[in-house]
Amino acid sequence: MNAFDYRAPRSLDEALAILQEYGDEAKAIAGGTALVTMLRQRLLRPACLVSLREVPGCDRVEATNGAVRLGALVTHRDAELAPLLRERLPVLAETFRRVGTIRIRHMGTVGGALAHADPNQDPPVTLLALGARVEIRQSGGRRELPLAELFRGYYETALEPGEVITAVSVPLLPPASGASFIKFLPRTVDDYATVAVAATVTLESDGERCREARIGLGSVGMTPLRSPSAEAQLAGQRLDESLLRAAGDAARADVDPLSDHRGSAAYKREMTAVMVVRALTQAWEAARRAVRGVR
Amino acid sequence: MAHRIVGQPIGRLDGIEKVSGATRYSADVTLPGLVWGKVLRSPLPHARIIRIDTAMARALPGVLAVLTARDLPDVLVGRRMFDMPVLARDRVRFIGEKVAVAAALDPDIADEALALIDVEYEDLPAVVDAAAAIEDGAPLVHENPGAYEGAPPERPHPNVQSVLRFALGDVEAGFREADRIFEHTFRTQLAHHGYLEPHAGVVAIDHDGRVQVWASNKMPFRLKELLAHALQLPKGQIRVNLTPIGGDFGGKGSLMDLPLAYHLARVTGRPVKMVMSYAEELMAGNPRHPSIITVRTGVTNDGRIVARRVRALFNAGAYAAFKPAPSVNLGGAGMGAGVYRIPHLAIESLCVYTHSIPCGHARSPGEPQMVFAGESHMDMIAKELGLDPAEFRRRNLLADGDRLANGHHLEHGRAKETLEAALKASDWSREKPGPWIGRGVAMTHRHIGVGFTNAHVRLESKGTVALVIGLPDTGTGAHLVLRQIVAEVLDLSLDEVQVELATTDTFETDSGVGGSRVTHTGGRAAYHAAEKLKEQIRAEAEKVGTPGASFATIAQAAARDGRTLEASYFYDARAHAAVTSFTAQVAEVAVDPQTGQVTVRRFTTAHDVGTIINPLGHQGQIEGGLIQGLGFALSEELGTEDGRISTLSLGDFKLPTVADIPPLTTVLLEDLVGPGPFRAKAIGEGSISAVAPAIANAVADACGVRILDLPITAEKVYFALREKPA
Amino acid sequence: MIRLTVNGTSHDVEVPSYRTLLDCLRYDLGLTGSKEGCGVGVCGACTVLLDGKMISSCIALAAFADGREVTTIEGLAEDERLHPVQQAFIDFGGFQCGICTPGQVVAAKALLDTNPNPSEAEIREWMLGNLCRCTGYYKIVESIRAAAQARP
Amino acid sequence: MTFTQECLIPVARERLWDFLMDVPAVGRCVPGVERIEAVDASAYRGGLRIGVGPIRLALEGTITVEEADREAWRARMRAEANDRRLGGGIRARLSLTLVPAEVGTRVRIDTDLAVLGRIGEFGQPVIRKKADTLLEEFARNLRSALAVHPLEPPTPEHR
Repeated sequence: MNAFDYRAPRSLDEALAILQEYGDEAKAIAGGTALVTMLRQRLLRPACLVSLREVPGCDRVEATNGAVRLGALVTHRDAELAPLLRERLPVLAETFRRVGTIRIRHMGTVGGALAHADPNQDPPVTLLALGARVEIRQSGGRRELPLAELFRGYYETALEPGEVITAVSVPLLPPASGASFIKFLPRTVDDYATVAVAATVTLESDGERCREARIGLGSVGMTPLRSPSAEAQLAGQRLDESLLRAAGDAARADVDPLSDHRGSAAYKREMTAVMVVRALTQAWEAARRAVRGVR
Repeated sequence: MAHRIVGQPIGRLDGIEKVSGATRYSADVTLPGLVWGKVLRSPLPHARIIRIDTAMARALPGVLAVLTARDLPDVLVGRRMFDMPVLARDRVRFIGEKVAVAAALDPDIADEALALIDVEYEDLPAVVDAAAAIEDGAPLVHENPGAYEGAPPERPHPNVQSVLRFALGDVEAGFREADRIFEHTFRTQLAHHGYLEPHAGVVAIDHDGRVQVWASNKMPFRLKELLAHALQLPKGQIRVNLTPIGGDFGGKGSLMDLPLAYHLARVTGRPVKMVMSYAEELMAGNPRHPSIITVRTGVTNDGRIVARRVRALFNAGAYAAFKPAPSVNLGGAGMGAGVYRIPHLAIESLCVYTHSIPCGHARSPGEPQMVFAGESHMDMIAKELGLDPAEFRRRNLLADGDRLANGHHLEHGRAKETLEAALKASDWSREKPGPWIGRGVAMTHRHIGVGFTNAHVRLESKGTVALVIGLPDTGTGAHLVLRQIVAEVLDLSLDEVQVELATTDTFETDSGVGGSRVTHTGGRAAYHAAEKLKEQIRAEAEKVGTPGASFATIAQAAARDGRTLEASYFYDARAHAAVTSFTAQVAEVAVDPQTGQVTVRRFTTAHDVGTIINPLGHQGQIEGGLIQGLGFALSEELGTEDGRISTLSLGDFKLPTVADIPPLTTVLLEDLVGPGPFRAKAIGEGSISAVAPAIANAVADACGVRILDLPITAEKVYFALREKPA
Repeated sequence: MIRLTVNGTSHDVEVPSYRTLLDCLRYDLGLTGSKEGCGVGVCGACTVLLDGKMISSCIALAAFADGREVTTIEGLAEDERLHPVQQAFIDFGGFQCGICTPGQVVAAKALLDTNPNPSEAEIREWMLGNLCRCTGYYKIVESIRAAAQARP
Repeated sequence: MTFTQECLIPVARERLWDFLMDVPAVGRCVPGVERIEAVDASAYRGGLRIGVGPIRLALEGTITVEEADREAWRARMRAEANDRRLGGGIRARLSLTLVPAEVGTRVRIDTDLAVLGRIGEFGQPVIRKKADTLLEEFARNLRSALAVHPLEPPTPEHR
């Protein structure tokens, strides 16, 4: 690693001020799992690291109206274990549980992972399917973005120099909904996903037709993705196996995977179809259980 | 015969240091004034070095020295064939070859210095594919390899490092006897050993010019010789201090960065530590040779093998320097014969130069490659003959008196018993529990290692015994085994025997750790030394005249007239015994037809063993080797693109985790016929080689697709299933 | 300058900004029990507890530990008495070369601290971040099970 | 890694060729090129700044025109550049072929690219994608430099 100026401000405003002062030359750091690794590989040489670790107030999991709000400094492990999340959005808690290893989950933070924008990560997949929004702050300013608009490219986000993510808020699922997350790991259990899929299915009150289905995809493009083509197959339809298969096939069109050691682009495209069907099937079953009032 | 201590499942007595973090490995050695060395590596597979400018690097604060080949003596290094420069002189031959080295106050500064070194290269045409490398007109990796010290004479093509042959009978005549002939070609991947301790070493030069070395090296005495050669110093000036090794698996027998550490120490006047990063390990360690293996077998209609020809092409990379065998090849090539009676056999193994990472020895060198090919081939033939794979094997298994590829006539062979034991324990003949589930069997056998070891035992005044040994601990628990042997012979308790680590000053020589040899050679040396001491003690006891006098009394009696009771033994076994150890393994797998994912549901491993000196360590060897075999079968592959390794971290090169291991059944068939102490055999390399073919055969049984190249990824199975005629 | 408490002892250390927690422990404080294997947070040889939670010290900056409590392998034994996990790793063959062992033992201790009686599945899930190349893991799982039973 | 890209520039082949042979002018159309000056008749030195994800590359190097065959409408050039701070660089052999199209000229670029050292460790597939976006921008800039309006979007293809 190169020598850099390390700052650990005790308030968010102070942190934002330093970030603004250094602009492009500064990097915000929280858990550091991704950033320190890239620093050690000497891929990054920032003049200043602004640690958010001592910034108070960003590490809460709280219920807001109709949503759960995760502070940016909540670790993956905290999110995985948070009673509120397990109760209101179990699919998201489960997603965090599937990230890397417990050590990494103890370090990596919710906000840091989103800012890192690695398309192979798990949480963005489920957060996309759940329609999460990110809260962004900069010195003297704040804005909010749908998560989908945060991701701009491979490891690239819409964050401007001086901006940090302070929280992500995740709407609760409507009644008669089910959700699922599938991480396809053909090599070893500690690997990144070859394909990751999160699905939500919301049924009409009749419990038959699908009002809305949302699908998030990971490891199959330059960013985490939604699958509009697959979702369009399902909205307003009576679900059955063939329709779910059609949705899986449609999802192929929305992905543009990179070939890597977890699979060729062609294989990942095929597995997208398979995993979308599996994820939808689970979400659909959960939704039907919800309709029947079974927990 | 019954033993007191031999045969007991005793926990590691060196354990307290290891479980409390007190054990000092090479990377943990710290000395006053110690500085760090880091290496700059070639980004190109083949290029001429036009110019190296180190001025900016040397000017960086905290940097003590920057060296290039110009600053070093013009010597080539190696373990057997000396073809590799310490730093690239005029040419680089693989991506990752060392071109310069920097010493600095901390590793980050040294790293920073490397980025400031300016190297101008002229690209040269490269060949990274083994088959392409031995075509006419292929770019030459070395101008005249035959001229290198230790180069084998035979060289059909200038890009051939070495040729190794095994032959029995008349293979052409044999094929004429065959009713049917089958030929298949298999490929295995480039794979790192996966030890979690990257190569590390510390070199310090004493005031008197004595060179002190601490290194993750399993052959300290050979290391001393090789260093003397590389540094052009008299052997006596070098002292290698034994340090515990954080995993070897065949990979820790070379000089690696030690000559550089020495030269930096020489120039800076400071002790120098060099520790490879894991990325460096994966880019420039000395991994297992990838292979292309063609097996051609002639059989009679009743399923008897009459002839076999095997041609193995190993991509050995840019240098032969990491291979220690006199053949500069892989002894495992002999396993092309498998565990079968093959009257007419011809095996040819070529190690080929390419502009890629130089390969070395890895646990049972060459065997996992050959056994994957041979045992997959056996199942493919059985299928064609309409025979149960186990039955086809039964009809051809080696029996006593049959000739092995190495010319020996097998003795005490228990191939059949081992196979039957594995079949029984794995419910081979039972119906499979469901669809898309399959079972596969594979076998291998391995000689008991040979070599030479010194042992010295000394009776201490308090009546205990010190065992002085020059074998470092690579993790197998060998030192405990040796203590058990000495305690057994001298009728002492384990606590009454201490292991005292030698340095390379203590003994003249020692073949070190490797090749499933330690329990045999170290054990026999310790055994005979202890026997000699026992005799002295008996004689001394008679002199003292008090029958049943304690060892302490005896030691003190001897001490009174200035004598110490001690004995040395040099055990030297050069030729392999005609006894080997058979292994039979059965994998039961499930294949997901939608994804091709292979799940090993259960695994059975059966071994024909000698006296087991420490059952805990023995089982540990079986389990560790087996899971390495599992990784080799399913997930471990160093990806390459134009000679560049693309899996540069353990995040991409995937070793199995604790959550990836299958339920395991082990069957041990003891037969007290080994050449080792108390008739022990060897186990260290017995469990790794048959795992991949057992799984490949199980996959074929489960879903009808035959994977011919390792690793068996879900993707390969998926696409094979799709192409398979319904 | 950072101030960190390691195994109960407070240290003030002057370290460059880029110093990892692992290097700080190993080279500034001389606690070489924690090892560097992969260097990217995958293998677990550098596992330590930061305020009681296990982390990868090779990808943590030393500055992260400023004002905090670090527990390393050297801090497990209590007045010369081995921690039950340490004893079990010896008695049940839970290590061979020992390079991953400090990380394995610290991780296993952290497991039993949070879950005194883990099922085999829970052991596997917790430990899957600690690679071992020697044992094939079977005896590590056995050791942890035994340690759980041995604890009062 | 080798890959082929194509884009359509709606001007006559002759005019496009003459423009493309003016390396500094073309250089100004390559996104991220800072300066580019002639070293001799066929070699040029310059600097390129590009970002791959969070990584900012500052490449310094040379471009050499190895062949410019106006009969065959084919040019071959070699680019070599290094990033001193990161330690790494790129080596590229490019072959440009101009093929007349219904409207204007189709530029076919065959690239043999090697990404060296630490930069290469970050992920080769990404760099391939990066090359696409570079070409898209390049084509856009080329059109505006030639003062024509895009008739169709560039269509990167991989073989």
